[in-house]
Amino acid sequence: MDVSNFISQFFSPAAWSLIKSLGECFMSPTGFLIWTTLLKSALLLVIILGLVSYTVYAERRVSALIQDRLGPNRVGWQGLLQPVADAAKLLLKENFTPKSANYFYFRLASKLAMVPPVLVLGVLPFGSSLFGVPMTIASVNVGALYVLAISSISVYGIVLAGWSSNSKYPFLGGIRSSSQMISYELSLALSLIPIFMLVGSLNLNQIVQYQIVHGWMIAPFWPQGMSLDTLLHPLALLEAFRAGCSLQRVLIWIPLFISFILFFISMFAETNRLPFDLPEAEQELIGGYHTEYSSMGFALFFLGEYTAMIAGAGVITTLFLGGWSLPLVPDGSHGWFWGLVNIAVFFAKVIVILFVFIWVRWTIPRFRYDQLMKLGWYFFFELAVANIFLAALILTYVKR
Amino acid sequence: MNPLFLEYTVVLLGIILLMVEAFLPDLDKKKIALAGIAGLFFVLFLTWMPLHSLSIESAPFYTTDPLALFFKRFMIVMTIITLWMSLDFIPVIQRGIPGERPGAGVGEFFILPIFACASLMWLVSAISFIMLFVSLECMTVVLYISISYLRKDPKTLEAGTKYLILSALTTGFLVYGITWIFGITGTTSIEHLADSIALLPPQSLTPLLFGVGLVLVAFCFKIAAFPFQFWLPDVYQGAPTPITAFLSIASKAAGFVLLLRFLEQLYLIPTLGKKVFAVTTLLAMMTLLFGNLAAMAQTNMKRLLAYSSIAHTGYVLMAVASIGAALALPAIGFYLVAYLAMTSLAFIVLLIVTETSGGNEIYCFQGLHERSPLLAAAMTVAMISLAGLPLSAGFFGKFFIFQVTFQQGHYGLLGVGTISVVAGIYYYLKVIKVMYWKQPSQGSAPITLSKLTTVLISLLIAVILILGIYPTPILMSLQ
Amino acid sequence: MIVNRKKLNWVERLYLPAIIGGLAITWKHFQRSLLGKGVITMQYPEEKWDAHLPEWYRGAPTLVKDEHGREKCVSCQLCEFICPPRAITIEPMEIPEGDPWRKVEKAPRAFDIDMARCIYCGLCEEVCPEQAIFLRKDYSITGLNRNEMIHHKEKLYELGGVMTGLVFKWNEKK
Amino acid sequence: MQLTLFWIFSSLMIAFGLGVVTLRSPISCAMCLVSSFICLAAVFVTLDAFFIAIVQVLVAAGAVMVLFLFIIMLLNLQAEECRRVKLGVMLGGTVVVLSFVVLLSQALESSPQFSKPIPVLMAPSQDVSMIGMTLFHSFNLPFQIVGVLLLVATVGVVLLSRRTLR
Amino acid sequence: MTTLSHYLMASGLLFSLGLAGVMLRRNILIIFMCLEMMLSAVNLSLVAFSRYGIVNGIQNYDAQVLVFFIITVAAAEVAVGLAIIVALFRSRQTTHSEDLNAMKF
Amino acid sequence: MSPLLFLIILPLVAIVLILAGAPARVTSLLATGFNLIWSLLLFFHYDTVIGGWQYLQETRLIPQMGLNFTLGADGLSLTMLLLTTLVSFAAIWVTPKLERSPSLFYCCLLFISAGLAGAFSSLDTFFLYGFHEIALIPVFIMIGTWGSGDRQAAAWKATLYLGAGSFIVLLGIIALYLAAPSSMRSFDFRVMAELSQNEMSHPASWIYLILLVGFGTLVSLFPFHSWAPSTYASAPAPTAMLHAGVLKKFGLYGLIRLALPIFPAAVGRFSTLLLFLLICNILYIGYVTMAQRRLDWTIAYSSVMHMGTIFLGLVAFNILSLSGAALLMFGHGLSIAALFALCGALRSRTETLSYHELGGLAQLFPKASLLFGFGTMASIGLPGFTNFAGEILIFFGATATVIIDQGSLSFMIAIIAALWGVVISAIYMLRAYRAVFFGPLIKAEGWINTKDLSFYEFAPITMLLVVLLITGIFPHLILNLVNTAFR
Repeated sequence: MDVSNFISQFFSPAAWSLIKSLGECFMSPTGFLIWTTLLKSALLLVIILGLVSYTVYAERRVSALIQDRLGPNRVGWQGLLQPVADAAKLLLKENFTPKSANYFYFRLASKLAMVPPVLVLGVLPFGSSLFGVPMTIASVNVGALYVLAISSISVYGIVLAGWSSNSKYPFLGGIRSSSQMISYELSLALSLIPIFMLVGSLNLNQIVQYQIVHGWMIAPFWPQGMSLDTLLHPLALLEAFRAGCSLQRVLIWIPLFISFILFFISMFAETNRLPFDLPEAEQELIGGYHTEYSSMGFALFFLGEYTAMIAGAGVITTLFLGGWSLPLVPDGSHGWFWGLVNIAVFFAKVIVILFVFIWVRWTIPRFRYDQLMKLGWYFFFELAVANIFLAALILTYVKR
Repeated sequence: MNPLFLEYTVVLLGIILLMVEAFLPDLDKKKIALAGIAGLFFVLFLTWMPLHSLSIESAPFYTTDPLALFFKRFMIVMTIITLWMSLDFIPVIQRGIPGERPGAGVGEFFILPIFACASLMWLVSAISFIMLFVSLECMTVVLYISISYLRKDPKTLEAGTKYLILSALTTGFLVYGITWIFGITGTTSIEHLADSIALLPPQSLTPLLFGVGLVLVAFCFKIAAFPFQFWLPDVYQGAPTPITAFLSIASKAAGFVLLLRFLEQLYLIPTLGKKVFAVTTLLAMMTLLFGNLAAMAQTNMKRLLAYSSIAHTGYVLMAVASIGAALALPAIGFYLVAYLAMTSLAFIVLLIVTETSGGNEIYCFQGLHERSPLLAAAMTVAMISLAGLPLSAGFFGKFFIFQVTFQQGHYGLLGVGTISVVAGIYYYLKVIKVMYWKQPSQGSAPITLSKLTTVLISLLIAVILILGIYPTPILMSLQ
Repeated sequence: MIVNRKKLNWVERLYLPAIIGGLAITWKHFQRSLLGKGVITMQYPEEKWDAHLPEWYRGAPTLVKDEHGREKCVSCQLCEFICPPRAITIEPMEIPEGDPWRKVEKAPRAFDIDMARCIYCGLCEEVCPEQAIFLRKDYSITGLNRNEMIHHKEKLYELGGVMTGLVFKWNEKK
Repeated sequence: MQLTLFWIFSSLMIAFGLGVVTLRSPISCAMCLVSSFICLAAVFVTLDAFFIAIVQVLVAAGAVMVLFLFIIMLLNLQAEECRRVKLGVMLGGTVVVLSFVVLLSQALESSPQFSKPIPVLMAPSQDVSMIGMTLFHSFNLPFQIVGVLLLVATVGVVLLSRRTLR
Repeated sequence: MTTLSHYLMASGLLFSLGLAGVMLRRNILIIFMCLEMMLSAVNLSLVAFSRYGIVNGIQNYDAQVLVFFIITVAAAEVAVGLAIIVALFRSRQTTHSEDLNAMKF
Repeated sequence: MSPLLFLIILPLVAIVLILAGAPARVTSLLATGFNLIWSLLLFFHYDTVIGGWQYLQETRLIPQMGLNFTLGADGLSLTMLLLTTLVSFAAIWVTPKLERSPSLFYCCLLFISAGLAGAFSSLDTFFLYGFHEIALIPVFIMIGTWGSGDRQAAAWKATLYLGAGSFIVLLGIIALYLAAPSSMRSFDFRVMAELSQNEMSHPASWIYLILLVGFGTLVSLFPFHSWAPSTYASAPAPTAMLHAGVLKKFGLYGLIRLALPIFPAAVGRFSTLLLFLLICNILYIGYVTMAQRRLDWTIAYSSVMHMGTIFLGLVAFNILSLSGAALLMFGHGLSIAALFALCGALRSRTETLSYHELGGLAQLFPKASLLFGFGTMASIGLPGFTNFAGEILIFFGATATVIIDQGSLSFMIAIIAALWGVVISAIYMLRAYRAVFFGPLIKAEGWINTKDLSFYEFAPITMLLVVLLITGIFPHLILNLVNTAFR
């Protein structure tokens, strides 16, 4: 009170009342929601942008290391400023639009490619809570579906880029990419259904909560109710394991693991990564749908692609790897430190997955296009459907 | 037996045949058709099994009242006839589809009608708008595919496209109408529509009428009543002949079942019913006049049959407008059965003649009597029956309908009906004329029929003639 | 010879073992490189490969003089003719009266090689009847603009230096 | 809040709808329709129908319209050249549409039930599970029929779009 | 305050725009798009009726299920329809409704 | 099983046999021959003492609607059945060798024969009407395929007129049916008549008008007659025989069965109208007939004209005139059939029937000339022929109506006109006879055939004329039976 009185003497009464009402507005539930959301969005965006640029860097470094090389190491210590240099270069280059391209859609496409992956991030719970604010920008009760819906929208940028360039290679790349994405969206969506059946909710937060209690989706054995204390008592530990393990839990692991594999592999196709990078197959299509782009347009595609990768990794983390949770680590309600730790855990998991993405990229050669489509339609789709039936059978007929 | 098993059996039959087609590609496609026919006969037999009541979930959607059962049998019979006809259509299918092997795509031509049959069986049992919408769409999708089946023929595709656009438009109207009815009454049930309407405040009737109007427009599209009939001739002409038969008989009958179920409810609400039935009467008149007068100018047999089908819609609408009469429902049922027999007979003959004379213009029927007396006789019987000349099924159909109309005192409708009948005699006789009066054109060979076809044709002739003297069983089953 | 493709059994057809095997291999490389072992990258400006350049290395084309300090080039223009990217431009001139090498008649007034175009194919060296043009080991040819990338005669002789003990057929003439 | 969102998104939706009807280039039409669908989804959200909104985006915008876009590109459809405008058709179309709107507004004015404020929801929206319950319990039969429909459509699309059938 | 009639009018406008498109446009693909627009307009009406028709604070989800069905059916219809249109284009090299005149009276 | 069913089924069986490949002519001759014998048996077996409906059979079809398949006959029906079988037998016998699908021709004839037998033996209006309509298509096919002259137009005209006419009849029948209270509705015309007499049913008089228009079209009553001449002129002889001889009588039969008993009052009310029409039939058509310059057209018009006289018998509406009408129907049926058969025989020889191209045929075809003379006399109504007996009875009956009921002026005019009609018919028939058979032989070359009538032409015509003579001399053979119907 004293403080406010102290401050108030610097303002005229009218201005002070305005400030006070503004402050009240700020702290009212709606206002609070709005500014925390904005803040969270900004925070996430910053993190993601950083992550994207360093993923690109990591990609180059890891690929070099896998190929017994060194990779960029000149700009800054160990080349850590390389992304900054790249960004500067992309921004400063000439932004060129081919004469025969459809200008409007050509420009629109690169923006459209960037938006959906960023939108996906909006529903990911990237932490437990910080100062009582849940670390999800929007906790929607159809979160998982939202992710799928938005990723289905992301086709447009690519298709439009391919079409509007009015050139053969981008066109082929665009068509390839979008049909690939549509095809794999099916198995992507279908592979998630066992999870929904198990959890009984589409809300990503609730899925994470479920995993905290019952164990990660890819872990068949889970010590239920384990804490630091139980670690010291072998009997209690055993009891915790016994409580977390049932026949159903073990059996359901099979479809869940299949789901995980399906989702993971489909994610590669969905983000146009090797071994499914047919749309950008350099040997055949130059650069695919973004062949004609330069400068910022090109950067946006790149950004979009890597954001999609990160978002995909985030979704995998949330759905299968327990999200921000780690056994024995308390959540954000125990203090801001643990909240930060949770966020770090989440991003650590994301980074591990990103590493796998890169690792796979430099291991497995590219598929042929018909093989890719065949794999999607003849194998993954059927497997996903069969998997749903398997999960349904287990959930219905095996005792909990 | 659970009544739903009827449809399940049909769907199962379809899926099994699809599997057979997929995994035994070298199988003679005729066998698939024959298996389909046999399976449908089995289902037809099943319809006479005692049915027990439905589960609570399905009961608001599905009914097994006599009307539904009657039309289920109707649909099964029509599907059997369609498949049977298609046996003679195999060479045309092979010509019309780009296939690696001669048998490619033929099997599915026999399998799709089976699915259509299942959806039609659901449709005639539908007592909820949702069920109605879903099963109607299922049938429509099958028809889209079947109509544009012979892809090498641009006409077929054109017909398919036209049907596609107009059906989709119909769907839009139907669903919008359903929405309004749901919005006002709070129910999607057709069965209890009248009860729900009776509870409404009077000012709700205007928006309700809006919804009812939209639904009626959609139904009129389906049965091709007057202002919404323009799509029909092109579609009929372009579609593969067995599918045209199916379209003009099964889908139309289904449309009438829906219309009946819907109007029956409105009839119970006098304030609403009066307006609706005035419109129906007007529609019937216009449809009759348009169908008959336009049919007189046709030179193409398929188009002629198309316009005649519009005309017959008009006749059935006469009975629909007179729904208050005791015999209206049996009259409609009987008329549609008669229509089934005679129209499918006409289409079978048309199919064979088209194949042997290379066209479906009326002049292709020249001297048919000298090329194949049985075909000519069959066509004559069909035409006589379509024209409504006595001692054929068509006569009884018209007779009942006129009687019902008379009973309700729709004299204007009767007058228009009389004009239509005379006009009908004119254009149906045109076909008979060509078959008997003219000599066969140069180089046309006598037509030999396969045994199966002969059996089918004879059966249909017999049915038409027997129903022309003894309509009682059909009439009884709807009372 | 016909090599029949191997018939895969079902485990192999799953491809998973192969993929895992592949991942293991790449992981091994990654691990080793991460620890600094086996990395073969050379830190270029600091470390260079010059010492290891083989005898036959084809670097920038240069002109050479003989032991008498005389231009070997007689500006026959064969190299200009053969050059695939047309990087060579020669302006011939007559050797003035009184010159001891007058019997050769011609020498280049200007001899330009555009290094921005040169593809280091070595055809000029091969075609030269006087063995006046040689590809030497210089590979870092740089310039700040296009003009700087054109090597004039002086530069070419500077790079080429003297080449002795080779064919010099005009010596026997006159 | 609801009102503002409604006005923004519904007017956008209609504006984009107008674009579909008036724009000449098929691609623009398709993109307008996509935008219109997305705005429609937003309007759904103002009605607390999250599930439907997402399904609208997922199916209509994400799958159906992509298919459209594909076909437009595949067939390389150019903008409609200005063909002779048929006055009769134009006039007829306008009249039908206008009369439709007039009818609708009359229907809307006739009853007070259309001007009630929005009722309050008791519980937080549980629409996914509720729709799931409705779909799989009481609407089981129609759901099965939709299954048959999709089967048939799949068979049909393969039949119609393969270049040569096997 | 948004009332039911706001939503219904918006939906009706969209529906009539679609209808106008069906009647005025000549490209079959665009006609087909307009049909899709009509169906989605209907969905809006349905959802609005469902939201405003609340009894005792509980929504009637029948309408939303119907919307779900409509979306599904429309998708299937589009798949088949586009297959037909593509086949038509392959054989006729046109998607103009005016060029569909092989059959005339 | 009613023995009448045999009459209907036998031709149908014959058709099936022919379709299955039996020799057409022999089979159909046998069938109609048996039918003739069978109908004669039935005719003479009918118990005139008991009278009323005999040989009854009733099959219930739709009990709720009162729709049955009822067969039965009284004197009038039997007379008409006899006429049917006689004329069909003669028609089939007289059929010449055909080039195009003869079996179809015989099938059509048998169809008409079966339909007529059914129509005259059904007691249900529904089947009465239905069996008659069977003839429509065979006639259409026959005229179009084997006819002469402007056959296509004629076929269309006839079929459309008759189709429309019979449809109007159908509407009338439905109206009649619906006039009864719903629990008693029936299509049986006996029940209908009974109900209307017991005042249970109140058919409005406009129904009578509908029926009159409908049946009138079938009989070629004055404003609805224009189909008849062209049809008969272009039809092949057997068709014309059956159609003009028997089929056309169906309309009259229907009026007698339906209109008269159910609407006694309406008959009286509208008698002036009907009288006016029939005067037109007699005088106007009579003069038109005189103006004809072709034999077939003359005979065709004459058959239209004679309907007027029969109508007079119906309007007079007493037992005398009705018996006369029945008798005249029988007689006219036979005579006109004989004349058309002769026409056909001549046309097949000369290819023309125009008066100015013919003449003196008696020299070439004496047998034909003789038979035609008899036919002419019968047609005019000279004593000794059934026509005479019928006409006389009609005049008497009509006069009786005038005297007893203080009949109107129009009635008297009608009687006078009908008498005048006899004179007119004498004029045109004799002129035709003279123009064709007497005078100089104009042209004989180019004719297909100059032989006189063969046996298969001569015999059936003779048979018809002999029956005409017998019943003309002993009219009570028929009157005994017919009277039971009007008692």
